[in-house]
Amino acid sequence: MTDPQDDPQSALLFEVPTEAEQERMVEAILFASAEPVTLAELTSRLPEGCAPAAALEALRARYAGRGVVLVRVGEAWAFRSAPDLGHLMRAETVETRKLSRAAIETLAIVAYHQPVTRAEIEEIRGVSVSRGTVDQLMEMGWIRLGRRRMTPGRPVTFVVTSEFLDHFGLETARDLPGLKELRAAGLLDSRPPPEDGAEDGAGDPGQDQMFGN
Amino acid sequence: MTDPQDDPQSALLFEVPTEAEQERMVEAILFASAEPVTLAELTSRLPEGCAPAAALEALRARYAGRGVVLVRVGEAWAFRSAPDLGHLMRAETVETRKLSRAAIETLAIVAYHQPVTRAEIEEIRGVSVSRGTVDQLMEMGWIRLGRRRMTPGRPVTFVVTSEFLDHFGLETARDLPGLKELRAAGLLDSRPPPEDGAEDGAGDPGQDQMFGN
Amino acid sequence: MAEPAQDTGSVAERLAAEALIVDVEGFEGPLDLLLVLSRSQKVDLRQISILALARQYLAFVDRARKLRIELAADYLVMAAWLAFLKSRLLLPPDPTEQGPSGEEMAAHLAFQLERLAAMRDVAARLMARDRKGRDFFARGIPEDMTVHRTVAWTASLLDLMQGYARIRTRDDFRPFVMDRKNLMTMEQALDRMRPMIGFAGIWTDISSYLPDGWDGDPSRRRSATAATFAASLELAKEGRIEIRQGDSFAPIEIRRKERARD
Repeated sequence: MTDPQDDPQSALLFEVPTEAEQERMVEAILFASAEPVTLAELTSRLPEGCAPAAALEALRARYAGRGVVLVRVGEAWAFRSAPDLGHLMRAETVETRKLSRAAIETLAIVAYHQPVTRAEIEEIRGVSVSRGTVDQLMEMGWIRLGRRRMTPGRPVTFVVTSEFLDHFGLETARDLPGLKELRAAGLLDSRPPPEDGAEDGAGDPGQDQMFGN
Repeated sequence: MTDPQDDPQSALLFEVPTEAEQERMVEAILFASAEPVTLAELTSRLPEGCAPAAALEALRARYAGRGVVLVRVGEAWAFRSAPDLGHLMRAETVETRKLSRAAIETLAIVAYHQPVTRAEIEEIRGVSVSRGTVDQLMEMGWIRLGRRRMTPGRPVTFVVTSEFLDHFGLETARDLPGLKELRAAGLLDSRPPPEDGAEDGAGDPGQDQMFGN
Repeated sequence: MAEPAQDTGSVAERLAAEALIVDVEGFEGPLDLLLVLSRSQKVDLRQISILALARQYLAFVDRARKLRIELAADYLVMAAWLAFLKSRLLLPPDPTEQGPSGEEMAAHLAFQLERLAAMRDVAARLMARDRKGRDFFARGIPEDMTVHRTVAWTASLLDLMQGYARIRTRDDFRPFVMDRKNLMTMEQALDRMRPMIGFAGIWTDISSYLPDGWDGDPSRRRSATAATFAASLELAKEGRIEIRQGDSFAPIEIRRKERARD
């Protein structure tokens, strides 16, 4: 064992841990946290010179098919109990507040159409979105404000969060069920209603509101 | 496999899970449980006919030397991060900040004049001492309450702690350099006021006060 | 079986419609109602007859009116729009008329219905996924992972001593007060020298002009020497004396200047 500090050449104060050791470290950190841990945070917690990406791959393989599995949530990683064993966890089950139909639909619209404005949500559902619905989803940490849309009025947009991905076991928003089919069917296109100059003159203020113009 | 239940009617509703499956189940339960889980509890949560003791042994062996280990906590079992990796969890960022001038002066007065009352500190500093400054020094563990002064009002006094001495590398507060030494070291660059030249020349009133009694 | 006219439904249809009316509060707006009505056509949404749907909707609104059920404005707006759509779809296109054709409007409504149905479908699939806290779980005993941001206040012994020195010497930094006791001014020196220089016919060290009591204490001597020298310069300027110094740091000597009559 040479003391690396004696070596004036050595840039690193400590030896870089072996791959096996790095895997142990990543395992310990991810196990300790209930929340997904980002790659950046892993890197910052590990000794200098570690490459957590390789350790994550090794761990993912090691835990495949076990009672606990390594999952990716957006840019972060977490251990989760295997979904097929949920029936053993009655004691841990958390009663989530029952979502209203409006809330469920609004959530789905945000997820599949994000970033989406309130007017767009209303156009898709054909009814106005109550403040309470949006608030509830925000409170649950499933949606958040995205960037403002660069259109007149600069409306705010909504996007889903990584907590949403975590809750529904999605690696990324691209893994939403049926997303490809919806896109292929053109159902995610924003298709404005045909120009309705004539009956606009007839004056249906509700109409504009309803169909988002 | 014998049917654990005597009732001949009850052929088990489900097949007893394989050992590997039982291990997965125990793994998942221990992972998700908010508390260490006893053997009895494991038995009650697993499907009928399971033997969690064997699964625990298998898990213990499986996790030996990993970043996470299975430990026994009294009568119960839980996963814990490997003891040698604890430092990875407790990420601590220590931000070093210089003490404020008010705090340093207050500390110096306590060190040179201990035991000293708040009124005395204020008299020496020539300004009032904020509660926050004293609290901060107490919180840091550098000063503490000494005996009450046996004067009217029985004011509390402050003294420095052994932690203070440790930090400053002093054996005792007496090792603090006196005014003459401070001057010799160039720390007191101004000449003493002629008026109290005599007193000063006799050698540092603070010191006398401090060590005189 | 297409619905030929709005009032000739079967008993079952009428009952269903009435059930809908009773349930009107349960609809999430006119689009939702249209979607529910469209199901009675028992065809794929893409093949739905918008004209038939418009009739169904209008019939529904009509019945609601007859039953004196108040419908929200949204539903009535939709009814008006559908009535307009219906007329466009039925009448031959009027070339002078502006705006979208009946077919375009119908296509868009069909798109909206299909999209809403699709969103409902995926919403249900989403909610049916394995969910955290129900099907899979996070670590039950998370360990303390918080990054403790502690502020370590530091001070060195030097800081401490400087701080103390600062307090103990604070009084030194008072406004400057002249120490008159030990100070001789040039005026004083001039007053003293004027009467004496008349006798200074030979070169004399200026230090011999220092008054008694000012040549002992160094600070008094320093002040008196400076004042005397300054006074000498003044006298030299007036032409009363001459000054010389043999060498650097050598004594400064003065003597009376001989008058012009010399």
